[in-house]
Amino acid sequence: MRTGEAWTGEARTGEAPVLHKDGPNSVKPQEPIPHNYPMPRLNAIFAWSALGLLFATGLMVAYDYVRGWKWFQVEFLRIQQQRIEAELTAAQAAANKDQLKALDEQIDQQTMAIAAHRNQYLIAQKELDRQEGRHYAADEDYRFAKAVLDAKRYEAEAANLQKASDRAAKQREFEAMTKRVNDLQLILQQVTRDRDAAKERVNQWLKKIDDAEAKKKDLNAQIDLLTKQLETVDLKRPNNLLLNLPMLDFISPTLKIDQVVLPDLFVDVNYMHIPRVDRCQTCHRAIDRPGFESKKEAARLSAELQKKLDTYQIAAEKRKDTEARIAQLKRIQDAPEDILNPWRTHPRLDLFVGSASKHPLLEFGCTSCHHGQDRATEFGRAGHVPPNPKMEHRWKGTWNVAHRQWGWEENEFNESPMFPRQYYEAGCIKCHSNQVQVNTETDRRTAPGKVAGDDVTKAMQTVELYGCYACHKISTWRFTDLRKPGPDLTGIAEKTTPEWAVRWISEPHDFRSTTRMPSFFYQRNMIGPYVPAGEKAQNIRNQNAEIHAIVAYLFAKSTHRVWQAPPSAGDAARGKALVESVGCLACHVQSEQIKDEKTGEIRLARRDDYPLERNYGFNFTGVGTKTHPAWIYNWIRNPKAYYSEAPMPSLRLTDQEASDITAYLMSLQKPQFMMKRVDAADPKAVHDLAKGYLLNTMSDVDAEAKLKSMSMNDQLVYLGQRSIEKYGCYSCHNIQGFEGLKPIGTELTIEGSKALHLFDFGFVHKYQHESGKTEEVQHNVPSWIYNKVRSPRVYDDQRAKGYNDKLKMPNFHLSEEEARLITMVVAGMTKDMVASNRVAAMDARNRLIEEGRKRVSQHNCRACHIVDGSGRAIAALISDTNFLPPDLTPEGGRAQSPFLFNFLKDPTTMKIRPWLSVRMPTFHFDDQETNALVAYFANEAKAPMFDTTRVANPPAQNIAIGREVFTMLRCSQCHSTAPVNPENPPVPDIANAQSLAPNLTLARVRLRHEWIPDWIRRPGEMIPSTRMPANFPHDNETGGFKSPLAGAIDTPAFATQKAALLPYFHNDEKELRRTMSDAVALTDYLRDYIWSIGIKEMRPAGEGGVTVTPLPSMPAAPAPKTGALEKAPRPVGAGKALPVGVGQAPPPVPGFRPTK
Amino acid sequence: MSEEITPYQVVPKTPLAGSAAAEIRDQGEISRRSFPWVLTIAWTTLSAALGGLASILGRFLFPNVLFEPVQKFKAGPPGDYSVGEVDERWKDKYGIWIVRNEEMMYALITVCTHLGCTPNWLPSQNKFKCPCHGSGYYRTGVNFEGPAPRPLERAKIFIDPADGQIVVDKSVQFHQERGEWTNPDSFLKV
Amino acid sequence: MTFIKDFINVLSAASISFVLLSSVFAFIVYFNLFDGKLKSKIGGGFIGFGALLIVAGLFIKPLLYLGITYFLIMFVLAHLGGRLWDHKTGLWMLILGGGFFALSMLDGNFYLIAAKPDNVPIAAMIFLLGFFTWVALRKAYLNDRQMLAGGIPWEKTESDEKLFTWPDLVYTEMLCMIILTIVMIIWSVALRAPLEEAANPTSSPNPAKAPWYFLGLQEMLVYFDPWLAGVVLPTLIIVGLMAIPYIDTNPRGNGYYSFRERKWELGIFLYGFLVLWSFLIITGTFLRGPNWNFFGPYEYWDPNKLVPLVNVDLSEIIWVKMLGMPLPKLWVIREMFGIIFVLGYLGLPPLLAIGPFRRFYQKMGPPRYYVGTFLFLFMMSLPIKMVLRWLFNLKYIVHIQEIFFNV
Amino acid sequence: MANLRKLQEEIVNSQIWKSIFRVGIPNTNRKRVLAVLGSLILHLHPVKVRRSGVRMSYTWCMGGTSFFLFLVETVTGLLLMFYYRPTIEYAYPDIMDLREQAPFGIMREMHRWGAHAMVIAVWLHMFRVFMTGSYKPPREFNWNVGVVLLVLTLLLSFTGYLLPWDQLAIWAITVGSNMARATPGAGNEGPMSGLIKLGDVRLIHAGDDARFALIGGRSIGPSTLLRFYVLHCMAIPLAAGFLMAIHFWRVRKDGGISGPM
Repeated sequence: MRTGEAWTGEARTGEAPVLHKDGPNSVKPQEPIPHNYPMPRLNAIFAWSALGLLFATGLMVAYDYVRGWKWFQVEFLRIQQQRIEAELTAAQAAANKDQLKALDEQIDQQTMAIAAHRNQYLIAQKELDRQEGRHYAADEDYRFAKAVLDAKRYEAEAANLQKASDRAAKQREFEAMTKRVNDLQLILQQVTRDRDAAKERVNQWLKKIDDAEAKKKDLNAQIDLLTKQLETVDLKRPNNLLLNLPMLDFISPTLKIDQVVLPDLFVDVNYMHIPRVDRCQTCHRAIDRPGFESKKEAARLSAELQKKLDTYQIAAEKRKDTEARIAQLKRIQDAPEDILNPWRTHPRLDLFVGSASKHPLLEFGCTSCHHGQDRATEFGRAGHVPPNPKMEHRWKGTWNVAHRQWGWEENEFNESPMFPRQYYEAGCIKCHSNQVQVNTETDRRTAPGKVAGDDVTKAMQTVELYGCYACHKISTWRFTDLRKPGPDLTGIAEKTTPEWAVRWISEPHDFRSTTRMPSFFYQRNMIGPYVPAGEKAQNIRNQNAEIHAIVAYLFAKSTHRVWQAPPSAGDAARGKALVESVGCLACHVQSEQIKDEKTGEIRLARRDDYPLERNYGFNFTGVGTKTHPAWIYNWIRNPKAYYSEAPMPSLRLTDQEASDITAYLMSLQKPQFMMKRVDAADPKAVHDLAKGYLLNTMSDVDAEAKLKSMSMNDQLVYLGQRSIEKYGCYSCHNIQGFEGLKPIGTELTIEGSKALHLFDFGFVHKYQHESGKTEEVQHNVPSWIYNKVRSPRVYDDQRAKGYNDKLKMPNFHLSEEEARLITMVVAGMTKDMVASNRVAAMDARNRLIEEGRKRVSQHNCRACHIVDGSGRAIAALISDTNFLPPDLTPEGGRAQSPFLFNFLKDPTTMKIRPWLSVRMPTFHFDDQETNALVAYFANEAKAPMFDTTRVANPPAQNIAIGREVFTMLRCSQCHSTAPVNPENPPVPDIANAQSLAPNLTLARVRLRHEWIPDWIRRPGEMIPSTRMPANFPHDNETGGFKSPLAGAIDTPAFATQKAALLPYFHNDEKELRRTMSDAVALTDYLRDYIWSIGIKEMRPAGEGGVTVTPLPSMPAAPAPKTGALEKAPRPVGAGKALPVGVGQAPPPVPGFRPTK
Repeated sequence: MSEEITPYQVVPKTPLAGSAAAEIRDQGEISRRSFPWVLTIAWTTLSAALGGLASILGRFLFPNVLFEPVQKFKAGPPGDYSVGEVDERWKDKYGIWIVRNEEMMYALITVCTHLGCTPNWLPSQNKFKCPCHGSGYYRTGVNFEGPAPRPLERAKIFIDPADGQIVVDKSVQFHQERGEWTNPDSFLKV
Repeated sequence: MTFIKDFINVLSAASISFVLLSSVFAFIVYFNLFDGKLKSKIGGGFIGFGALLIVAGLFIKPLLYLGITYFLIMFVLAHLGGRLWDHKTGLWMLILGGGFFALSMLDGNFYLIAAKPDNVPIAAMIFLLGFFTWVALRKAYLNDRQMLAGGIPWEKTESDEKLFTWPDLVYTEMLCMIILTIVMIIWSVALRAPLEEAANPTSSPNPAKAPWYFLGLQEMLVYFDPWLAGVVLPTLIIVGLMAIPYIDTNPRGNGYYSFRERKWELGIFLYGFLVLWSFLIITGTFLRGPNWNFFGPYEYWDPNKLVPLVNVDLSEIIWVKMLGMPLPKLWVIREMFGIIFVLGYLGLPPLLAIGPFRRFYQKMGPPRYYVGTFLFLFMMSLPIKMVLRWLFNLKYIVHIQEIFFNV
Repeated sequence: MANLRKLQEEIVNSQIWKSIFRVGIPNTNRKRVLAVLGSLILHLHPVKVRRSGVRMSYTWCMGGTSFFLFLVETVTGLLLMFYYRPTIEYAYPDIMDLREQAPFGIMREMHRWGAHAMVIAVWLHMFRVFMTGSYKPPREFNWNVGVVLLVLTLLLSFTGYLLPWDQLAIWAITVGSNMARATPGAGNEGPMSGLIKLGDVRLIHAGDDARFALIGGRSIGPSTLLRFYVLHCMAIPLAAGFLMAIHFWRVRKDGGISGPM
């Protein structure tokens, strides 16, 4: 028995051949031959494999046919179908049966009539046919002749040109032809007339029927339309089924991929930029179709539109459409089930995707803003990113369209995943990075509630306020050439004491809960739960040493100018009053105690308790503990004297005011802060740390030797310098010896495009945030950034790192909202490129505007003023709107540039609203900056930069008329016309708040000529909060204005004025009345009158406000020999000037003992 | 290595018919020489499968999406077009003439109905003339000379309610000979 | 469970698995030569070697593992005896192996690598190779037994049986095509062809691997300079393959499976093809991770894994370490020893000709002999260099950076 | 039943059938001979084959498999060329579109897996041929042709590897092609090539060495893509096709599929 046939297919050998005998029904004899494998078996295999092949083929077709996106389209069709069917039934119900019936009858009658006079009708018909025939012939003759004519003309011309012998003949032929054509034309016209007549005769019979038919059509239009739509939508219809059949779906499938090609919004394929190809709407079917909003969205929209309707912001011809739209939205709100994504309409069709919006789908697509993989046609590959862990878990569920589980898994090959929902507006930055304000003022005016673009605008403002740009280079226009966010430290010794500084650096938030100075020390990666006990102790020693070292360095290098003490001991009470009235509180917050709105109890304030503007200046809490009277006094009088970049403006305080405020501020003490126990620097720690740095450049032996040669203080100073380098203090503060160093942080300019695997997540998935909340880190870039800024050292958890290798980013104690905003900006900083024509605000005008806006935000103008539509944080403190600083939204159109220039440089040149106690401070703008602001206001209002209207002199009679109108409208009730000194006009009667209005003699030098009448006509529209009454109400019929004097002029009350006015109208009363009812004319007269009484000149800007220059510098006090803290405190007598230097402690506080 | 080894030798040359025998045995059971069902099934399924594969190759030739220039474009407000003028501004980009006369506007597709050349608009003779075979069309697009079998085609034209601009959609075409020029989408009342 | 995983992780380290395979390889392949006496003798040798390993293993853990496995295998083989070939035992072992592979899929890290679409064919190749090697050797074994018993190989018995191409051959061919088509379609439906992010010249993925069939070469690059591993050796492989028919003049074993008649050809070829080529590919594919670090099949490919890769040159070993003097300036002197070594290695053939290989020399005649041994020596240079690297961290034998000439 | 048989007869005896398949059902030896001789494709085969040549267990059918896979690659590859542009801006998006929208983009899968399968099949083929010692006289030359075909197969796969133009592609090719840099005397990092100088101008540098010739640039770039495309779609397939013809012909001339001599 041979082994192995079992596993080979061989047949046994050696059997005798059996010759085959013919079967009864056989045709040919089969010659028997040897086979390797028995035929029947092969046949069987053949049959099976053939079946297998068939199956496989089918499998391939199915595989190719079943695509992710189809499910979404089918589902969407179903939704549409339901819709249409509902509407259809409604329409049929509404259909006017009787009328239709009537029409049918009409048709029947007429057909009867025709039948009755059949032969007449037929005759007419025959006649028409005959005429048609004739017309056809005539028309043809004419056309052919004309063609010949063209040819003849050409021949004639050519012959002429070539001086051909027969050119005369040709010319004749041409003329003959011309004549013939004209004749034929006449004939044609004649025939046409006959034909039309015949037609008319026939039509007499048919007219009624046609009309009826037409009417029926109109009545059924709606139903027909819907039925048509239904046909295309209903997938079960045989033709739709056929068109979507697997192999036939190339003919004209109803399920198909939609795409838009965007040639100038590039996709970066590393070697070059190629057009973007968005296929998002393949699944997001309704994204650009109104009518598929979510219920919430529908409610919002309908409210919005309704508002627009009511305020006549919609053009007359559009009103009807709008009403229809509102009705549609109402239907959506009443519909049984809500529409879910991805079948929803884009929530802001007015701004995005909509064909009439600023970002139409055909030009901008989707991924250019949202990011994600263009071209993708399946959920997973499109780069969707779940906004939160909860959603992530749902998405990961196995594919189920109904439950909106997509079998999602992270795709590490997608280079630009989408921005999660809460960061959508990060997408704006790509094109709007060189704008301060992404949306326009009109966007914000017209839309109530949250406006697209507000988020990212605020986000960028937040980044600016926290000064992220200082440590992290961000080389976009928005974040370049900004000042260092922190105060100048080159004179720190003049301002405060080492004791305070040490405590401050080790935890700023203990001193002020709202401070923006972040906490560098004692963070989670130093003393957190994951740090082993032994290491923790050492870390604490090291950190303490570093803190002392930094302070030592700062004070050693500080200047020691002497500041003159306040001349008189001020009155704290008066000081407080001043602080609250002159406007300090616009930028500063008075105390860190705040009453919680919800619970009502007193708690520590957080930054987000106040608008960004009020966090601009520091919180007054404990300022008395921090510094000393002389410094405050001089600082508030002229901040620039302390350091030139100081953001604080001068309020032109008198000596008395200054002393009072000083007294008040000194009264704000926080003794318990100074009682916080602080150990002296541990010499060993200092030594070791310092040595660590030395070892980079020298050997162990040399390092030791060097350290031996240094005193403790020298070591401290040396270590201080190193530590300042390490923590990058100099990025935010000016510090001697660190001029022009490059910032410490990673550049963020294209952080958003950094590959995910380059972000170090450490071992963190879930962690407990400092606030006690448990945070989950998702594996995507925004989530990484978010948690990074929320808890900067978190990615060191469970890491074993050397002391100097640990993460260094300080903790800003950001609220979740702040973190979200900052994340938005960082994630939005991508390397994506767009064609130059897509970059926003690149034209000259917009550049000027943005430059201005940048300064507005730098100088925190919005703290007091409303600038293009938003701001005026101070309003929270002043109950009576009459005493608020002005709304500057229309400023550009309102103020003349020269005035604005003068006023900005030196507000003392004119007091427009003498009754205000809030002062316009002196910012010490240089000319360039002032010009930038002026240019901004002018351009934003589309007003000319330089207007010469000031010299316009109105004709006497206009003035006279104006004066009469002025009296008739009783303007003088509020506006004084008495000449005044612009620098110090009399304060009107404050008691009668209604009468508070600018003196009109100041108008001429200040206001724009063309603005005045416009303002008088529609003050409310320009400044909603104004007290100026609208004397010329809107006229909704004409869209113009009504005039109050129209009828009034004839009332006896105005008899005298009428008499006075008539002469100017040639005593023509009609003319007079016409004028009196003409709002435009009246306001112009008023303007001319006001113009005539105005002063013609104002004082040019002086240096503006008082300035204080420091006394000649004293020799710098010797740097402390030992650790700055070993010095015993010496009492400081208030009032008399003392050199303020290192080792100078503040006035002794009960219970305060400097630590040894 | 329990079993003993039986060396094989060269088998004397016999008409070796082992499996033939097997075959016959097998067929002996089913009616011999009967109709070859198995083979018939096999061949039919195979040809079906091959047919399927072939048609897959066919289907492969028809892409699911096209990267052609957009068929639908905005042509500005009607005010941009003066009466009695054949406007050629979209000819190069989208292959469209927009004609405006006293009562209506319509968009003609710049493809000769004869062999698909692009005719020229000759203002002097007030007609479209195709350089390839001399077909001529009136301003209305109706052919009157040369071999062109039918008038030029019109594209769908309408006003976008959102912003009042003209929209031309080339993907929808209207043939005069089919009487489609009466369709309200084929022209714009002005 | 984890112990087994660790065990395998350690075992599959290139150094260990390679030595293991090479030594066991000889045993497996030459197995069917052994009659009882020879077996006991050689077996003894093997056992001695194993014992040695165990002893060394007491000091070096990996070697202990090596020794243990080694013994296990020896035991199994010795126990199986010829049944490895004449019964389906080998097949069963393959199937077991497959089962183990499937089982390993439960391990996350293993799955991550083995289930990569591009690696699937290689996994399949492992088993195909195993199976076909077994088939071939089995048939060889059966034939050899026949011939021992004075018979003739199976293929010869039917060498003059002729079948009609139609229908026999044609039919089979068609069936093969159909079935293959089915396989291709189902494979394509089951696995998506990989597509990563767009090409980016500035960021290279970690690890960056050549196409899988060149991973053998890439693995060689660890031990040789590119000019050898990337250029010379591949060329020689091709040349060598082409030269085979002209070097191997052994008239027997032509057209049928046999081992006894072609011990040397088969031995060398199998070693080259299975161990030096396929095995290296498999290592390069499944066991080389980020930074071309070595990872056991159940290890996570951690990009941060650090492995000391400090190497020394022969010149340093001799001049600095042994003679305790600085390296000579002149490279001729510096590399003297290396050059001598290399020349000596290449000078072996004549020596062998009068030595152990006398028989070949006489049988083949000078030209064939020299070409053959030359190629053979080049082939063996790879394992030699590998072992040297593992034992002495030897980087270069000859290191003349002056002219990029490194061996 | 009977009718079916009649129908079959009708078809088989019809003129059309006969015109295509000269012989009817080859059920007599003569017809069997004619069937093979009479057809272009089949006559690559001899009329009769040695029994072992038909036996899977003997041949493993690997040569045939390789050839068939070559055909598969040709067909699928040809189809892929409809949707693929070998330029750095479109290569990648086109491949992506094969997955996203192209009808039967699965052709790409088939092409790639077919390539892998082919490489393996060719190796195993060589393996088998060696194991049966079928390179021995008179088959030495055919063995050499086979070796060249093996190399060509690898090159085909290698050149194709770059075309998707994704990270996998360019880095695999970068690593693969960098070896050429070290060609002795021809690569700018190869032994001795540093000595080839004109004055102190190196004649062999990154701009003109062996690797440059291969990839048409100092680094993988547009020209590499184009070169590999041309090699992959034209040059190598033609060469391979030609050699295959020789290979098959020799198989037959050298006494059929292996088998003892």
